[in-house]
Parts: sequence; structure tokens; C-alpha cells
Amino acid sequence: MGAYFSEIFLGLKSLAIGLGITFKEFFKPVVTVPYPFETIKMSERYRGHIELIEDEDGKPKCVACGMCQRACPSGCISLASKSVAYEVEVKGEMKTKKKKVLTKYDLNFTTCSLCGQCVESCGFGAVTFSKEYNLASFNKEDFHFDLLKRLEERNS
Amino acid sequence: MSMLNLHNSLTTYLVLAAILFGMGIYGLITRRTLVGMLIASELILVASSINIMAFNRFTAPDPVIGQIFTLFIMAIAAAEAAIGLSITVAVYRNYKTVDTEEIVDLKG
Amino acid sequence: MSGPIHIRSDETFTLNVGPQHPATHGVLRVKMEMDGEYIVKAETVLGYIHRMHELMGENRTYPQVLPNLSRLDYLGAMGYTHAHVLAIERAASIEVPERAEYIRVLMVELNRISSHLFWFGAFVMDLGGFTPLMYAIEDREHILDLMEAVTGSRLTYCYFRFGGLYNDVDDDFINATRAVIPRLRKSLKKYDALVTGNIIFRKRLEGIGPISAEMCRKYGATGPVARGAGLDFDVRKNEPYSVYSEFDFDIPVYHECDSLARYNVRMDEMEQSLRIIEQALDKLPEGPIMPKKKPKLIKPPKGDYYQAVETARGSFGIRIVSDGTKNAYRFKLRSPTYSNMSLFDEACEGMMIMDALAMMGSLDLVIPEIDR
Amino acid sequence: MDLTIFNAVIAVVIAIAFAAANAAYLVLAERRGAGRIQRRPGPNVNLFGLLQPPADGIKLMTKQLMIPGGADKALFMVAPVLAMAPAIMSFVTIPFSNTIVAHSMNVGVLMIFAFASFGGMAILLAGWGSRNKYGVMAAVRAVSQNISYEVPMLITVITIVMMTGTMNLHEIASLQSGGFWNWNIFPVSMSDGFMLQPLMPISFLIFFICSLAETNRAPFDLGEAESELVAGFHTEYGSMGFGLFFMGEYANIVIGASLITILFLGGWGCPFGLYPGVWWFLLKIYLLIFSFIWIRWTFPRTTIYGLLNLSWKILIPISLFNLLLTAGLLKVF
Amino acid sequence: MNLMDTINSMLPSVLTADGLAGIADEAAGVVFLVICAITLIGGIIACNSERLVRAVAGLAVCFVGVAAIYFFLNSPFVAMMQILIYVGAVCITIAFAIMLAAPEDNKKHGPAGPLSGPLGLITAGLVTFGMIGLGLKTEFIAIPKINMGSVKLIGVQLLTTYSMVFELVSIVLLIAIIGSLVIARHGRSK
Amino acid sequence: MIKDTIKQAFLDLLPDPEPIIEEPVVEAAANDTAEDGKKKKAVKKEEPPRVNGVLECDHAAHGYDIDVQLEPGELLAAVMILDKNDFFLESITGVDWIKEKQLESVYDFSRYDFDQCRVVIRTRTPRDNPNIPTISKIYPGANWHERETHDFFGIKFEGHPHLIPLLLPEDADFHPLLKDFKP
Repeated sequence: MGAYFSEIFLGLKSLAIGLGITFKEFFKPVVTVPYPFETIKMSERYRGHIELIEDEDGKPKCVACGMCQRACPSGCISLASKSVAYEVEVKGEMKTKKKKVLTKYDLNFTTCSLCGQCVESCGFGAVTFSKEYNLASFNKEDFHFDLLKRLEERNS
Repeated sequence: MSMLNLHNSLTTYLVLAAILFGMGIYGLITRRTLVGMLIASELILVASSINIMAFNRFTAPDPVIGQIFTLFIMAIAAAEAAIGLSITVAVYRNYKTVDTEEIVDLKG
Repeated sequence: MSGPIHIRSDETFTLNVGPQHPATHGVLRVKMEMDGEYIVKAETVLGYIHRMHELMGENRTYPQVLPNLSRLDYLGAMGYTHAHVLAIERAASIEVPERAEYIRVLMVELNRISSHLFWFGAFVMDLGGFTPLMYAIEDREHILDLMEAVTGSRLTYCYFRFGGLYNDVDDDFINATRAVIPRLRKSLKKYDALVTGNIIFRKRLEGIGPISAEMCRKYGATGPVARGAGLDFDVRKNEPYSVYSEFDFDIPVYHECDSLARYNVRMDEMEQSLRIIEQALDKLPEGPIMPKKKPKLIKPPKGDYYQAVETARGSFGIRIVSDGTKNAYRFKLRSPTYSNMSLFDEACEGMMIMDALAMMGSLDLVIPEIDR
Repeated sequence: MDLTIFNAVIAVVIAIAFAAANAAYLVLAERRGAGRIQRRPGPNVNLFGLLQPPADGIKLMTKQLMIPGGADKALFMVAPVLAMAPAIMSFVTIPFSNTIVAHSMNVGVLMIFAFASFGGMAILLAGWGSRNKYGVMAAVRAVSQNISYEVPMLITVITIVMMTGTMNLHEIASLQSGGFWNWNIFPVSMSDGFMLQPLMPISFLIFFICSLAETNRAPFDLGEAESELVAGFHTEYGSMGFGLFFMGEYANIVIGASLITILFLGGWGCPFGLYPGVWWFLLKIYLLIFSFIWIRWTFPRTTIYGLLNLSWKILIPISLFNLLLTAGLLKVF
Repeated sequence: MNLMDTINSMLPSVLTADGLAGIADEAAGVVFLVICAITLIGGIIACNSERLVRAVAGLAVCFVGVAAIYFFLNSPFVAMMQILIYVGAVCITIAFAIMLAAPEDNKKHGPAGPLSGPLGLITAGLVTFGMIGLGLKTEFIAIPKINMGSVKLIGVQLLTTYSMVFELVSIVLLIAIIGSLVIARHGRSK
Repeated sequence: MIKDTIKQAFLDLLPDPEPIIEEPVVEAAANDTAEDGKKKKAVKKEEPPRVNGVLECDHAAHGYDIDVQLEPGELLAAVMILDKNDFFLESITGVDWIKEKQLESVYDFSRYDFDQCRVVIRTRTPRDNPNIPTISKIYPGANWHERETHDFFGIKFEGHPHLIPLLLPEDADFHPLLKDFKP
């Protein structure tokens, strides 16, 4: 009989403690961010989708070696290049040299797993992570990023 | 007597009770499951209650008696329902059916 | 409410719990043969999000598999990548700098706490209390912020590398972590008062879902399930890997074998993880985070390698059968919840459905990890 | 009491409007309250979220009413109405103030209980009619819960009826006018002479717990235990069928709070005996509803057997003893 | 409590206090007819429906109608008890029994045999018409009331004049509880 | 030490003590110290499949202590030894040795004790008729593991109570982890 009543009493007490805790929380400030109206800044190392890095001329640093393409586990990078002849002054005389120029750098973000293998594998520091995370669309095609175009847009 | 003054006449209630009673009888005869028969018998009880209440309202000198009687009927009906249904459940457990004909068949 | 129940089979009906059910936390299906509220027989149906990670592991090079591992268990991803890098380091004999080892332990333990916090919230939500989930998520958010600042991602980390780490931690992180620890301790006390002491909560868990030590052994259950059954088993202690042998921490063990014991184990484990984090922060040595000498292409010599780690859910093992190429010949993932879940069918027989679902919650299921 | 047909129609319309408005804005209040407890703002866009309930209502009304295959169509359609109608009818006899009462009945307390017991039938028909195993299980749970909590509730009400000597809600509330020391929850006195009832707080507690259970509120919301039975008896209901269940549930909450206010907390009387009026009544019921919300977002759900044990092993014995002792004390004083 | 009060107390529906004249009385008549219709429709569903759960729903509707009729018969207390006991307890018990004892609801539970339908109809018709005839033919003598039949009087008489019956009924209820427990207990033994 | 006990028990169990020849041990040791240069040689050399027997392995190098290879017929007896010594089943998996036309089934066992000892039992069956007795009678937890192995490799576990696909679709008739599997 004593156990019966003590259980009732202790039970009621534990319930009251719980109510006290939630009551205290009731008056604390909110911790959430009203998302579409207010966005938070991502940390420095945040790994968004990749982005090409430009050199001083505003051209992509990428030399189209294809390392990132090979490192990618999901095969979501596809790039193309063409050889462009250009003239360079070597020891006082002009020589024509061939150089690969990036013509296409597509990222299929739908399969990208944001692992960062491409950035790590790049020996030229030509790709980096963006800080973008507001990515939502009804259209699958919106996630096929043409990174070259994005670079141009950024420059202009 | 106009249609709209029916509620002040004893006969209306008696007719209503009679119809409910008839429905109860019909259900009791035609239903083939125990539960259905129980539902029908509840109708019969209600019909008799209406009768009692009607006489209580229109003829009896002390209108308390009829109400008390109806309350007793309710108590008995509740007890009857409980017992009847527990019997139904027990029958179902034993014979796997509440169909009265099949129960008879099973008994041989 | 347990014990032998004599149930006639002809009065039962089949209840499909899942694949879409609030209590299964994902796409798990349990076909339950019910007699009223009692479960007569249960059969778990898996594979709704089976992705064949093992085949992917055979088709990709070792570094390429690394991000896959964190997709197994999205709540405690760090521990799974840890297992992979440890296995490859064991196989290819790569030395790991001490600083990297400490940071790894730090990260894994932080991740363990965040996983347990989320489990705590989800478990109480299974029992019908929604608010603790929100508190737990808020606390977890602080940990995720810490980990994002270091690893760059919040959920599916790809931070460990063979032989070291992707990048180093800075003083800001260390200070922030030190600041988070007392905060978490305070929260744990709050949870204790709000949930653990609550009579409704205790009544729902005490004596519910008994899993004995013998049953654990027969089914190979590990982690908090085994520790809640009185088994003193933790891979971190029993088979120390990384630098765990240098930390002073306890393994919480409860002998009640019920859901409450498993709950208590996890709640105590968070406290122990905090202790490990404190020690790791104190002992964190200076130095490089990547080895000086590291093979460019990882090609472990021919042979079998097995590496077990203690993740938030139990003993996770990776078996790599190497044939000396850059791909694994066989890449086997032994996931702890798979074994833990396999005893559910037997354990829930004769239980009421709400007790069975409470027990399912106490197993801490992450479905992608079961299905792999 | 001059109730013409016009008045009666207006009374019913007002009751429905009151129930609907309460249902809509109590949802908002519940979500805001839950948000505050969980340290998030809750719906706060557009006039602090005040447009949320109309938006929800429009959404519910414009949705297609889906009837699952194999369901008993008639029962499926009738059940939400059956859940909603008794709740609205119960408003008729609740006195909001000394003058605002649609119809003061001599058996007002009984009437509310009678209609409350009707609610169980609606749940049963909804669960069975939708031909969903979760629905049937939840319906059986909810009904057994309703039945077992009606018993201690009625026994507790008898203590009040013994003290006040009437079953008319209006009279019960009038008897407690004057100040909080006259309220039935406090044991010391009644307006018609001195009276010592030290057991009334226990009655209040039992009644409060039972009204939580009767209205299917957490921690007793086993009928719609979303983590086990998906959504319980209204799993299959969408659009306005669900809306009616929802409105019925919130109307029941308002009725439960009103009943507690009238029976224990002095109805429309001011705690200090000043300016009695409908605002005190509304203040009291909304405070009670706040405590319902507060409780819901604090506790986990009980089990079905825990719930029945609570009723049959704790509440009913205690309420019976309470009844006996109260009767004895009434004789003494 | 007199008739006017009773009619007044009949839901919010319809009436003025000075009741028996004019529009209000007509309204009461309309309401009465509606209630009769509801009762009879409920009864028909109850005894004729093929699905038992629908029959129970019909029974509940019928009981609510009967409760409203009790209002017209001057006894709101009995009306409330009617809803409380019949709808709240008996109907729900029957519905529970259906769920327990007839899980396969694809099986119809309609009238038995080809002959039983007409046979039942004839029997029920004979009984009904006989009783209606009896009711219409007989002259019932109204004796002046000696009281109003209020709830208080019911309580007093229950515990004084009819206390013996009251006790007996409680014993019957007790026996019914024990009996039904004993009968239905066998099943899941834990 | 449980390790020695178990090793002795296995040595007693396997009828032919001859398999404990030095060669596999040497090979294992060679693996431990394998450097890049040596590895090429190892790949070039066509090694014969391993002979049945008990191997004691270096835990630091391989992650397990005792490696037993036996005939399918001896499996149940071996597992019973482990069951008696309080081992728990960690996992079961298969390996497809397509060159040798064999399917290998690998059983990992471990202990809850601080006296740590991981035991690997492997048994090989011909690829065209893979039949292995089930151990789910001894370890009920093996039920799922065996079903999974059956899914992925098509190894038939004789006597298994419920050998239907677990992770793959119910009507799957393919075995994705076989090396000749074309999706």
C-alpha cells in the first residue's frame, strides 16, 4: 500500500519536474532562423558544389588534364578541351606552342556526392568549393552546371 | 387532430412503440446471427420503454414511477447486452461462427 | 506484460508496419502477425534502400569508396570512414601521425554524441514525446557546427584520408569545442530530469523488450544493445584501435536487458565521450596531419584484412580481400544494426505492438546502414 | 428565457461558429505554444500567423475527399459528422456567463456526458468504416479508453453534485460566485454557509486527468498514436473529413475546459469577486487549454495497458474513496 | 417540471416558454415528426441492414431518436440516461462484440433463408397491427398528476420506496459483470 | 588464453594434421612485410589455392587471430566449438574465386571478452554447385547473414529455413557479387 501511494506521489512529482523544464524553455529566445527570409553564412571550409578558379586574366586556371574527372567516384564531371596554338617568346624567338584550352566543364550535380576528391586531385588549384547551398529546383536539368558559363557570369 | 399536434396525444407514442416492436420481432425472426438478434431484442426493449414512458406521461398519477421503471429496464438491458455478447463471443470461440443455423448444424 | 501467451492462429491478422511508417525511421518493413494488440510472429523485410555498396567498393579505387562509407549511417558517418581508413592503413601499412589520430578520435567521439543525441530525440518521439527531439537537435546543431567548420560538411563527412586527415583543426575549433562540453553536460542533466525521470517514460521502458546476453551472442548483437544486456563489450576497449588505449574512459554496462538499460547505456556513453573529447583536447600533440611518405596509389598486398571499430551503433567491421590491385577484390561491410535488427523478429514475439515499437526504437536503427 | 426559433437558430449558429473558430485558432495556439516550448517561433508569417488557420481551412476544404477502396462508404462519411455534432450540441448548455447561455438545462452535466459518450461511437465507426487495420486498432483503443475514463469522471462529478445539490451547470457556477475562496476546488467555504471539503483538490486532479483522457489529448492520445498507429482512427481521412474530426477534437477540448471551469473554478466569477463576466470564463478556459497544450508537448505517450491501469487501479479506487469521504464530510458539516 | 419546461428543455430547437400556442407549438410538432422519422429509419437500418456494424449505427441513431421522444414525454433525465447507457455503453459493447466475433465482414449477415423474410414480415406485421389497433381502440383514462416527476423526486423514490428493487438491480448488474467475465474469459490467458 | 584453446580444438577437429605446413604461414608473413617491389612478384606468381588447415595470424597485420579453412562437411563441428567457447557471430560473407572456379564462404567470429580472439572460418565449394550446411541452427543470427550471402553469391545453405532474397527484390534471380555478373 505504501508503495502504491509513493509511486503515485513520485510519478506526479516527476511529471511536475518535466512541466517545470518545458515552462522554463517557453520563455527562452528562439534558436531557429526563419530560413527564406534570413540565411546563415556557411563556414569557411563549407563544401558546396565545385567552382572553377580564374587566373589573372579571368580565364580558368584549368589545363584540362582530366585528373578530377578520373578521381570522381560518381563520374559527374565531364570536360572537353581543344588544342590551341599560341605563340610564346622563348629565348628571344617566337615559337608556336600548343596548349589545351578548356571548352567545356560540366558538373552533373544530381550524382555528385560532394566528397571533394576532385579538388584534392587537382594539381593546379583550378577548382574549389563554392559556398552555395540554396539549391532547389523542380527541374532536374537545373543541376547540370556549366561551370565555364558560371565563371564568365561571375566575371562579367 | 392536426399532424403537428401529434406529440400531445398518447396514441402517437403507442403507434410508434408498436412499429418499433414490430421491427424488433421482424429482426429477431429474420436475423441469422446472434449479434443481429441481440440488436433486434434491444429494439423490443426500447419499444416497451416508450410505451411505459408514454403511459407515465399521459395517464399515471405519479410520473416518477414510469421513469424509475424505464431506468430499471435500461439497467437490465445493459446487463443483458453484456451477458448476451459474452455468450456470443464464447460461442464464436468454440464454434468459429455466430450464425445460428450453423451452430445448430454443428451440434448435430 | 510479457510471458507465454496462448494464441490461436485463426484469430490473427497481418499488419504491415512499413515500408512507410512513422516508427521505422526510413523504409523498413515488418510483417507482423497480430492477435489484437499482440504480436504473434514478425518477419522483417529489408532491402528497400539497398544500394549495393559492396559492389561499388569492388568497382572503385580505395579512395573513391571513402565517401560511400559515410552514406551508410548518416548519423554517425565519421566512425564508418574511420573503419575504412584504418583497414586500408592496416593493409597497406601506412603510418599515421599522432596528431591525426587524436583529431580522428575527437571527431569520431563528437560524431558519436551527435548520433546519440539524435537517437535520443527520435526515440522519445517514438514514445510520443516530441519536444525532447527539438532540444536534442538544438544541441546536436552545435556539434554539427563544430564539425562543419573542420570538415566542410554537416552530415556525410569525407574527412579522413589514408594516413591522415583532409585538413587540420585550428585553435578556434579547440576553443569552441571546449565551450560546447559544459553546455552538453548541462543538457544531459536536463534530459535526465525531463525524460529519464519521467514516470510515463520509465513505465514504458522498464522490463520492455528483454534481450538477454545469450540472445545477443546468438545473434551477434553489439554496441549498446549488448551493453544493455550486461555484456562488457566495446571494441574501443576490447580491441583498442587508433589511440583509444591512451584515454581513460569507462564502458557503461547495465544488466537489466530491457529497453531502459539500452537507453541508459547510450545516455551514459555520451558522458564518456565527453570525457574522451576533453582528454583528447588536452593531449592533442603538435605535428603534421599527413604522413611524410605515402604511396601515391593505394595497393594493399594480397590477403585478407579485417578492421572493426566501435561506431555509435555497435561493432562495425570492414573485410577487405585484396588481390594487390587498386580495387578491392571483395569489400564486405559488417554493419552492427544488421545484426541488432535480426534479433527483433524473435524478441518481439508475444509483445504488444507499442512495446515492440518502443523496443525497435531502443535498437537505434539507421535503415541505410542495414540495407547498405 | 425567450427562445424563439430565430434565437435557437442563432444559438446553434453561434455554437458552430464558436467551435469552428476555436478549432482553427486553437490549432494555431497549439502550434505556437509547441514552437515556444521547443524554442522555435511556430507559424509566424503574415500577421503573426493569424492567416494560417484560414489557409489551412481552405486547403482542407478544397481537397478531394478520398474514400478508400473496400471501405464502408456510409459509415465512413457519417463518422466525422457524428464526431463533430455532439461536440457542438454540448455547447448549448454551457453557461458562458450569467446571461450568455443558450439553454440552461436541469440535467446539463448529464447531457454533456451523454454527448461525450456519443463521441466513442463516432470513433468506432470511423475506425471500422475506413477498413484499415490501424484504424480499427486505434478505434478499439480510443473507445476502451473513453469508457474507462468516463467512470472516474462521473464519480468525481457526483461529489460536486452532492455539494451543490444540482445538476444544472448554471446553478453550479452561480453558487461559486464571489471569489476564489468560494470555488469548488478550494475546500473552505461556499456562498451558502461554511463548508469544509479538503478532498476537492483531489477531485479536481482526477477530473483534470480524466478530461485529458476523454478528449484524447497527449499523454493519452492512444487513438491517434502517430508513432505506432500512423494516425489512428483517422488514418484514411483527408480533406474535410479530417477537418471535422479535428474540429470535433478541439471543440471537445473547449468543452472539457469549460466543464472544469464551471465545476471547479467558479465559472464566470472573478477570482476576487469583482466584475464577473464572460471574460473571466474565457480567461479561465484558455488558461486550462494552455495547460493542456503544455502537457501535450512535455510528456511521452502512455501505453494502452498503462492507461487502463491508471484508470482502473488508481483513479477509480481513489475517486470512489473520495466520493465516500466527501459524502461523510458533507454529513459532518 | 411541467410539460412546457420539458418541451423547452428539448434541445435548443424550437420553443417559446409560453409554448402551446402559435408558431412554437407547430415547430414542436415538426420537430416531433422529424424525430419520429429518425427513430423509425434508425430502427429499419438496425433490423434490416446486411452489415452488422451498420445495424449498430442504425441502432444508435434509433436510440438517439428515442431519447428525443423521452424529452417530449417530460423526462429529460431518462432521455440523457438513454443516450448515456444505450449509445455510450450498449451500442459500443455490441460493436466490440462484432469486431471480436465476426472478423470476416465480407460475409453478409442478412436475413436467413428464402422463407424467413416473408414469414418474419407477416408475423411482425400482425403483431404491429394488433398492437396499433389495441392502442387506438382502448380508451385510456388520465388521472390528475400528483407531482412533476423531477429528477430529485426520482432520486428520493429510488432510495426510499423502490430501494429494494434498486438493490436487486445492482445485484443483477454485479452478476452480469461476473457472468460475462466468466463466460468470455477463456481466450488469451496470460 | 582462449586463442590457444581454440587453436588446439581446431587442430583436434581437423582430421588431417598435415595441412599445417609451413608454406601458407610463410606466405602470410610475406604479405606482412610486402613492399611495393615484392608485390609485383606476388602477383605474377600463380599461387595454388590454399590448403585446408589452421593458421595463426598476426592480429595487427590482418585484424584476426585464427584463420581456419575447412571442408563444408566439417563446418558445423567447427562452429559448435566456437559456440561452446562463447563466441558470437560477427558476419558471414562470400568471396568469388572465379579463376579457381570456387566460391568461398567466410565466417567471422569474435568474443565479448577482454581475452580477444577473432576467428575466421572459411570453406570453399565448387562454383557450379555451391552447397554449404547452414549454421543458423546453432547461431540463429546467421539466418540473415546466410540469406544475404545467398542473395549476393548464390551459395545455397542446406537446411536454411527461409532462404529467400533478403536485400535484393523478392523475385531476384541474379547474384550481383559474382565476378561474372553483368548488370
